[in-house]
Amino acid sequence: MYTEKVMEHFANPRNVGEIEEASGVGEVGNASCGDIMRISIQVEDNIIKDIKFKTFGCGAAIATSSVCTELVKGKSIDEALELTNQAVADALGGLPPAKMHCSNLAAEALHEAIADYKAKQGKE
Amino acid sequence: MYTEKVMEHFANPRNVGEIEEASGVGEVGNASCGDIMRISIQVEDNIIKDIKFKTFGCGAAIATSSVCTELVKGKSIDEALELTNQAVADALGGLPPAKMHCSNLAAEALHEAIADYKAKQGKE
Amino acid sequence: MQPVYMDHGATTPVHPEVVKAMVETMEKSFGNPSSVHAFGREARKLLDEARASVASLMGASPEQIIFTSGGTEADNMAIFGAARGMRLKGKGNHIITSAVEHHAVLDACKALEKEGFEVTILPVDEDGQVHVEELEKALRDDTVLVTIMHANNEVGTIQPIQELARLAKARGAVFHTDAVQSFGKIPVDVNELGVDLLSASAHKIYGPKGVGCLYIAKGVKLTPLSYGGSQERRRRPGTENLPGIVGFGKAALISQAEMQAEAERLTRYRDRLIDGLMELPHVKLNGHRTNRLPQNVNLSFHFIEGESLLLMLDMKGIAASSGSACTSGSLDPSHVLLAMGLSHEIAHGSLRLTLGRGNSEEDVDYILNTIPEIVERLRALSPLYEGKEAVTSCTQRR
Amino acid sequence: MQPVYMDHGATTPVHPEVVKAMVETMEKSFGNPSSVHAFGREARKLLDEARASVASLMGASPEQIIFTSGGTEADNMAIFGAARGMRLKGKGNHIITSAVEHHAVLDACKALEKEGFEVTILPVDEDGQVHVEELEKALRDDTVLVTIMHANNEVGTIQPIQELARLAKARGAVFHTDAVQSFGKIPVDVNELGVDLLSASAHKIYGPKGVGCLYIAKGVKLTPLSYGGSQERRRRPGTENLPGIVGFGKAALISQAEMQAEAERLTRYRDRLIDGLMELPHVKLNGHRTNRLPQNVNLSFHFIEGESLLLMLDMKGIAASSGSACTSGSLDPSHVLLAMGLSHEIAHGSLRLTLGRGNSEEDVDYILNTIPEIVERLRALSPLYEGKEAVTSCTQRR
Ligand SMILES: Cc1ncc(COP(=O)(O)O)c(C=O)c1O
Ligand SMILES: Cc1ncc(COP(=O)(O)O)c(C=O)c1O
Repeated sequence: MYTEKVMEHFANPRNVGEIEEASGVGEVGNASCGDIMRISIQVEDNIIKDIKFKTFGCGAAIATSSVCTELVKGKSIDEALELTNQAVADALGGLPPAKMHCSNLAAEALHEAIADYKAKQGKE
Repeated sequence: MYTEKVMEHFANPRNVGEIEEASGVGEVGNASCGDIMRISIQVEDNIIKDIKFKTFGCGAAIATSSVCTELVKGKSIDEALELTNQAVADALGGLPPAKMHCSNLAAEALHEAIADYKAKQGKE
Repeated sequence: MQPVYMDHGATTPVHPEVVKAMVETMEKSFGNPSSVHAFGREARKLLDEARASVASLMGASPEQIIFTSGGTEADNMAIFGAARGMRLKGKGNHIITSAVEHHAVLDACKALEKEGFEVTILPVDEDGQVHVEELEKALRDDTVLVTIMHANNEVGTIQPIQELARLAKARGAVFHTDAVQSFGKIPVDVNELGVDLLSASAHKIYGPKGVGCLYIAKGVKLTPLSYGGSQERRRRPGTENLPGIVGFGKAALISQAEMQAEAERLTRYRDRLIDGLMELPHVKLNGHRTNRLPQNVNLSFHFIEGESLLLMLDMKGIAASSGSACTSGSLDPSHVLLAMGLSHEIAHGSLRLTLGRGNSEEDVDYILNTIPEIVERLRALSPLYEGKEAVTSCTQRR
Repeated sequence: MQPVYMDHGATTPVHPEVVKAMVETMEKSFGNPSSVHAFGREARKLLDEARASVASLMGASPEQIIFTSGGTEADNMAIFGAARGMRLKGKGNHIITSAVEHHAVLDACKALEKEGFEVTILPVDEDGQVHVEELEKALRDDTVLVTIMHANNEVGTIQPIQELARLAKARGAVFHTDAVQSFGKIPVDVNELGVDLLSASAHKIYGPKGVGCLYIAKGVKLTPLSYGGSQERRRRPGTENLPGIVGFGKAALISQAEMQAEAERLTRYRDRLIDGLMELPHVKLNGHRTNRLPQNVNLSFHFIEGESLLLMLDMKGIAASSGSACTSGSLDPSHVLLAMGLSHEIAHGSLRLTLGRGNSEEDVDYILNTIPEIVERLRALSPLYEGKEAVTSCTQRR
């Protein structure tokens, strides 16, 4: 059901963990739906220097989290904000129709983390 | 579905034919039901000296006709009248439930032939 | 003596390659297609492949094929599903079918009468053919379903499905055809035929018993016949009969490759049998002389009864079937033959020979040599035949 | 590495002797059991023998067994047939079932609601058990059908069918039990259980997919689910799936011979798995600790999600299943686990291991060695697990 790319990311997820003093953190989903993603980013000079995720969810949820972090690491905030759900799914060689919502979650968590970062910036 | 006895009588029916100047003839059934039996008897001194049948019908119809003629040949009219449907079926080692009515037909045809004989006797 | 099986209309021997594919599936891919793990994924792959093979033989897309437990279930699913579904949408409650349908269709329609549907049964002509004008007359604004078989199982007559379907659909009715006897034997293309629903069965095309399918055109809604798991896009629940379905797929592939040559070969045999046996006196051909399935021969032998004929043939190693009541489990002879205007008596004396892959020219010779003596024997036993001997010899001398 | 299949609750490998019997049937006895000729009679004989074997494993007489296309069809036939039949007789329109039934039962009952039936769904306790008092409270004068499963497919809990059936029948209701998971695994005797209707399925007992049966006690009337030929005493039309049915018969014979020893062996494995895995922190056993099927283990691992767990196990060659929503094709996790009072979150993290004939002591060792590291890996990925590491080590040190 999953592509090889999905399984590869699931088996070897990139950027797992939590950034201690993160510039921004985004969390979406809830446990009763079966999916929670938390993405933390470290931003320097408007560039995502580091990014980490933790995910409670199915194979697709873990793989989309992983590929999403990989896609935006080293990118500027503006570039990262352009990341679409479709781009996440495409980077994995596609997802089964029933799992497409997982790609939404990953992009959403990232966008939340950036929003959190911007909010913190505003306060400073 | 049929016993060996049924198949043996079906394959080698006894007393097939028509007695030319019969003492009595009985015919039951009709073609639209799929079964017609005609039994003709030659009676001498109250004894069924000869008996023949012709049957249009299924395997059970032919076998019951055959065994019925065999059972009463050489018997007295009174003995023949005692022949029951069950006796016909038993002589064949039993019949499938759906075919039990065929044993009725054979005994009925015989009884009709005897009735015909008696009627003719009365007239003479 | 090697027995001669000429009852392929009842069921067919399973093709050795089909058996092989089924054994491989059972031995190596026993998983449940719904399972996440490798066993399940392997099973799912085989399921998808089989669906593509079956779809391809009828010109459909794989997602339009729902696997069932056979032709009967496919017919019931189509008829109950479409009729109830259309009524729920307020489209009406009138159904049209024909007098020569299989019981799976006729009895499903009759059961719908009890649910308040009105059923019109179209007559057929003496060849068993439904006339387009009859459908035209019967169609109403509240007709929701028309179900007419592609080819008849008893007499082999092929119906003008393309015109019938066009007419029915123009009036807003769903069109179903039971193609159990034609599928894999003659070209069956759902788009050319223009049908909404089409039933087929594996065991009539050298596949396994207990598997069939229903083609469902895009946009056609059916209420389900049963409920449970989410298999077959929620249209037909229950763990899929994977080895059976794989066997069906294999059988469809083989049919697709061999169909044309086989149809030509069997048509030759069929015509030899018909012409040869029609030389006997008091024999009638049932069904259309040419517009019939390549594999079907159906004759009535006057003055004799079908079951006796089958038993005599059986003793000679020949397997055939009959429309006689005695073989149908009911009191009446074949409703198909009666609908074609045959008398009860003549319907009782019908014989169906259905040819297939294993039959050879020698089988045809053997049948042509064997039947005359059997018919003669049974006629000699028959009280209906008297005085016909003369006629017989006359006819023969001509 | 030899894969370890522990998903026998989903489906079982086909027993080699079953495959052999099916191949023999397809190669030598391909006839249609309804045919008059030798091929048909041979097929009929095999059909009768298989019926006797299946009947014997449940203490029934052969004529009380109707073959179906699987457990789902048997459940639907029982539920629709009994409910509609009883209503036609004016007995009422109330149905009782339980919250932990298979979808084939639950969804059939829900479909009957649309036909005007009223359905009461009995609750279960935290072990998944239905209480007799709950049925007592729910029974009414117009209750026509009570359908409660023998053993649950997810958590293995066994229901007190004998008492439930006695109660229901005393109130004039028909009692059906879905014994798909228990049949062939633990003793199932229709007379001891006192049920009117009982469903079973071949592919759960090392038989083929696509075959099942319904036991129908004498005198119980069902309206049919579909219409057609006169097979199966007119209760289930369609050409019989003979190879499948022969395979079911063979599987029943083998189960009968091996059941007791196998149940003891698997109970040992089950208990090792439960005890071993319960040593991990934050693990919950689902289902009754002892009153459960010998082959069933069901645990929830907090903080992780079932599908991920299955995929990780699959990468290690272990085939299992889960009540996670992600594996069910629906949005909610297992209705069984929710009915037992589990939170959504914990239900998502459930793992079902179902043992079977091919499993060995080594498989159990392998699982006990493999699961802890996988659980740890997934927990490390989980945002829910934070701060639990400390607790973990505490628990482990104890
Ligand atoms: C025309 C037709 N429809 C339906 C069926 C039923 O198919 P099955 O036996 O697969 O249920 C048959 C065969 O018996 C048939 O010939
Ligand atoms: C308890 C229960 N009932 C019914 C079924 C359905 O059986 P089948 O897959 O044979 O249709 C299953 C298995 O999936 C089951 O576990």
